[in-house]
Amino acid sequence: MSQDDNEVRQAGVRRTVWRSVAALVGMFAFAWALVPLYDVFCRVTGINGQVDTTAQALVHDDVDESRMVTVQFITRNGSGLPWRLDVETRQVRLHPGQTSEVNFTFSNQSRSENWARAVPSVTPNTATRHVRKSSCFCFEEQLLQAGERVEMPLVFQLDRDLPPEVTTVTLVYTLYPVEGKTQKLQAGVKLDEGGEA
Amino acid sequence: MRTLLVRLAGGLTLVGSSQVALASGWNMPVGVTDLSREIYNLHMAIFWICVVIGVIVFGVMFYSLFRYRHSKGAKAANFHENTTVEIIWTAIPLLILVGMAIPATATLKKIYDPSDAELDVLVTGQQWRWRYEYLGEDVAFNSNLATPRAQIRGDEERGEHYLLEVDEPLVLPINRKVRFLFTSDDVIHAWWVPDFAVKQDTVPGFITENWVRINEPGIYRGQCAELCGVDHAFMPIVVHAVEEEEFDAWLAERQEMAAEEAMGIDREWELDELMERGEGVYGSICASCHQVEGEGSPPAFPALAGNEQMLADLEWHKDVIINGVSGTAMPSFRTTLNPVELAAVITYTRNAWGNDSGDVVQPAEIAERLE
Amino acid sequence: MAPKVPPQPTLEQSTAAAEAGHGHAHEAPPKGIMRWLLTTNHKEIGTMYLIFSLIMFFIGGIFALVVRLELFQPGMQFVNPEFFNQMTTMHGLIMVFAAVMPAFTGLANWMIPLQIGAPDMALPRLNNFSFWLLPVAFGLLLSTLFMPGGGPNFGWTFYAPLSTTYAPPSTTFFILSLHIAGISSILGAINIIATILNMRAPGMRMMDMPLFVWTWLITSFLLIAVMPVLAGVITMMLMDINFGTSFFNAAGGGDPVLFQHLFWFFGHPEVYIMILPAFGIVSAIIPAFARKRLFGYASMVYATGAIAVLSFLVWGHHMFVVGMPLAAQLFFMYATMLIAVPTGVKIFNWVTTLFRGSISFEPPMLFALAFVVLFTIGGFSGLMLAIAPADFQYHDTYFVVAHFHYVLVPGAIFSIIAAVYFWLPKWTGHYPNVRLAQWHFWLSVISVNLTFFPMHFSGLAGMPRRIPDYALQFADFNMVSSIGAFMFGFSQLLFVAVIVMCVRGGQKAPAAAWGEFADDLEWSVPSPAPLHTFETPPTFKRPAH
Amino acid sequence: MWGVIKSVLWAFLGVQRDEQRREDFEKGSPLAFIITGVVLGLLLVAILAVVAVWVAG
Repeated sequence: MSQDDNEVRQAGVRRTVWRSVAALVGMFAFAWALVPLYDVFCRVTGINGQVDTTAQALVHDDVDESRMVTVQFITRNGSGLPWRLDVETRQVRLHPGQTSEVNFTFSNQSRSENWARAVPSVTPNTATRHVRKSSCFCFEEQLLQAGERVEMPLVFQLDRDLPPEVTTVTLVYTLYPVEGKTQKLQAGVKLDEGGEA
Repeated sequence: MRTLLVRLAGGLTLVGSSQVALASGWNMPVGVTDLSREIYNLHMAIFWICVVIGVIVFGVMFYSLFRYRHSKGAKAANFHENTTVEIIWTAIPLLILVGMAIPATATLKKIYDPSDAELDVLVTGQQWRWRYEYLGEDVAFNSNLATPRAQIRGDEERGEHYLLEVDEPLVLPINRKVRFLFTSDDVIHAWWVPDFAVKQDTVPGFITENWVRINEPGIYRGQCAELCGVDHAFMPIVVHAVEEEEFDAWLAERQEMAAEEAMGIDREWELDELMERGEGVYGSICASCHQVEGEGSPPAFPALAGNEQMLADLEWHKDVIINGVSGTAMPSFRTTLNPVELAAVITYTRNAWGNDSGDVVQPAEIAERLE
Repeated sequence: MAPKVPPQPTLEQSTAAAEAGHGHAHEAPPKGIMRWLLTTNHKEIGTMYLIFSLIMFFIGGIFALVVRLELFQPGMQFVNPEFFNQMTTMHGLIMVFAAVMPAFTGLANWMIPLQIGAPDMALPRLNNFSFWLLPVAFGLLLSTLFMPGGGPNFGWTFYAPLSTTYAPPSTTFFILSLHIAGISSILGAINIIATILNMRAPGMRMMDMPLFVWTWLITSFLLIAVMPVLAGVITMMLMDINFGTSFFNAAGGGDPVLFQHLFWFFGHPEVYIMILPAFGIVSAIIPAFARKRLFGYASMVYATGAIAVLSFLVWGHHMFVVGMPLAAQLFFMYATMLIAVPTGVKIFNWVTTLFRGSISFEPPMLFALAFVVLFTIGGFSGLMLAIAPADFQYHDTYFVVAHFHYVLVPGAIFSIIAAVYFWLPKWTGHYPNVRLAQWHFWLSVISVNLTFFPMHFSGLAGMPRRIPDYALQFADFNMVSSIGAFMFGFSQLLFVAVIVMCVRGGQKAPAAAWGEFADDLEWSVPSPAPLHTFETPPTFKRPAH
Repeated sequence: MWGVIKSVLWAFLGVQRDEQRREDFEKGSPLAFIITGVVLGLLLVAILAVVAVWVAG
């Protein structure tokens, strides 16, 4: 093989390597891009009961009185949070298009202030897209003082396009601690105390 | 081993007739719901399709191996392409697949029909037990493995339902559509009862659903199907399916029991009483991680016997039991145990295995804290 | 998997090379360990890959035997559940990442340059580096077993949050070792692509390449596409564990199911990474011993491409019970069923190659034929698993275990054994001992079925996977499986014996060791192949028949 | 163009004649095939997705 051929080969190898590296970087970036993409995809399609957390406009004067749907509320506690989450009613029955308001009570039962966050989930997932909330505490991080109790309303409606086979919609809120913030908070308290002393 | 041979012989005599499908213990159960039967039929249909294709393909193959042996002087033909044949053997599988996809789709659509449930049960997976809540009925309980550890170690003879028995089975009515909601407190588990053809992952923080309408009363057993840690093999599921009236009676009885238990909160409890109650709770809830003698298995599960932090700080102890510790396997027992059980188990752990702190935690104290 | 020291270049070869006017005359290679640490020769590196994977195959096999020992009878007898979980996890990880994948890479290193008439791989130094990453990666992985809290215990699929929030402290090292192994695979893949695309002998076009080269080319593309995704997902795990992010942690607004989507987006193509090169091997062996050209070469190439493309569309079939919406279930079910078509095409092509051939049953052929039958059985159970409603029953049971072991053991591993027997004459200059290889074959094929066939029954009867103890009705099946597993494990010692004997001596093999239908370029160089081959590129001539 | 699409469609099924692929590989640049393959691959995804969504109702 002549020197020229060899150089042609080497150039080809270099080109192939660079293209491969570009593809690698692209795929690595793609894997990370999948995280937000999945999120968007879930919100659009309702996979996993991920709900849209932004406040939505409620549509009025459009109630479908031909059918009733039961909406259940379940509250749960993740581990490590000295809070209690209550809902004033376990279930409501309403027409698609009708607006309803349900109060949730958050109480901090510890002797220190904490941050927490309520993670929502909806089932069946065909219903997820049809739950509209105008005010909601989903995913929002909340701070409660020691022993504090706060009521928060959930104002929502099911839109009229709710598939007919859905007769019960279940909303679950699981309360989780926001560890980092709480730790910072408590560290801060100790610092302050130290300063005074 | 002998039973195996007998069964093998039995199985072989049945091969060829569709009865082989019914030989118990070798095949997917037909189950006791309409859907489990449909799924079973799909399974058998695709199985027989595979058998037929297999017989043809392997038939041709073994015929060729036998007929065209080099040692018997076979001369190789010289062909290596035939587009017509290739198109045919591409088209036929495609048609078979479409034929399979149609009934499979129909069944899947039925599985995904959530409408008109008459009873909702929230099933929560927890390392390593199941918790059942009958929504709107004020009935909830934990369901733990009932097989004694001695049987697992082999110190005792194993019972008929070894590893498939629980202290409190899930009780369901027959002929009613029961909607299951699934979630988890910690890792992913999967709730599976083969006779219902229901298997669903329980995902922490999320909720999924499935449903069942049982046709026949009976006792149905299953297991956790998703690896969930050390005791994954030890969180079985037992369902008692009963007649509807019997179910209603059972539900009423459970509600009464819960009310009675609630009455007990206000009275003063003796140490002995709490210890006795606490030992029971500890044995079914805590012992799988912290061990029967409280020695734990560090680093994942700390020892409780002689645990200085726990003994020095009662409030911290209560806090850990009630609220759990985030990022660890220690769950929150705020809702899964009632105040009496919480008080009993705290008292028990502070006084058992030589901890002897003498502390008595009253249920009323816990109830007040939870208000 | 051949502990074969490639012979030193013969005098003629060296002079021929020098005369060919190459700048680099072959200096005397360093002696002893340094020779192996620093070698850039594709044959030596290939040999090291194969030896490494053989050692790892036995280590992973011992882990499997610990598992089977505990499952021999109901009850906990030998190990505790915690260690059992570490064993199942390590068995899976070692077999996938340290045994099967490096074995194929080793075969690629040895054979691809020979099959395309190239003097070496395109990037020889990188080749050395990517091999030496492996012992580092898996040394680290095995060392986690001795760390406090033990090694990984969450299954080779390491689903979050069991592998993040609830994982043992050693998980960070597990992630690091997977990263290193992943880099090794990626570098290997780049090297193979660069070699195949640029180093072919003059006159050899893409469609003239042997199928082993083709399937490896496609495999390399798959590796480049999915290994970065694995790297991404384990980096996210690492951040969740150590830096407080919440990719897969519901408490922080993340989603554990996202982990499964990402993992299987990597994981399903990964499954094909472990089987496509096997297709190439079998497609070389069957025509050689049927004395007939491969039926439908072009279809084989296209079918491999189709399988590779479809492999990106079916990851959801691993997640039929996580609660995906109906439309997603249907999409993944249909796409999965479609894969049966090109896979079927391959099997039909092999069978038709046999039809009206002139067939003899040398050791490589025995394993290749067993591959066709047993891989097809694995394919059938795969088709059953594709039916989403039925998967509600099959999912996470021993039926799945039976399925993927049929695809991987008598599938991938039999193909590797077949390849070793097929190419041993080229590597060592001797034929493998036929009698011993036949014993190896029959013991393997009987025990592999004894091990894995009863798992179909225990799975259908309701036995979940990854459990250290089980209900009494599964006892008989498990006992048979355990007996079969020990038989299979010990039979593989015969394999080692055949290889060692073959290295040391045996019937001499000519250059074209397997007759005129094993006619790819590797059979044109002497047996054993000299250390340096094709320094002057051969002129490729298309086969006449 | 139609020839290229036809070849790629056949490839999806895994069937091809020797002459046809020879012809394909004479064409020099594989780019047309790769692009067509990707486009048709995406089309397959789209068709499957549409069918699945439609069937799911």
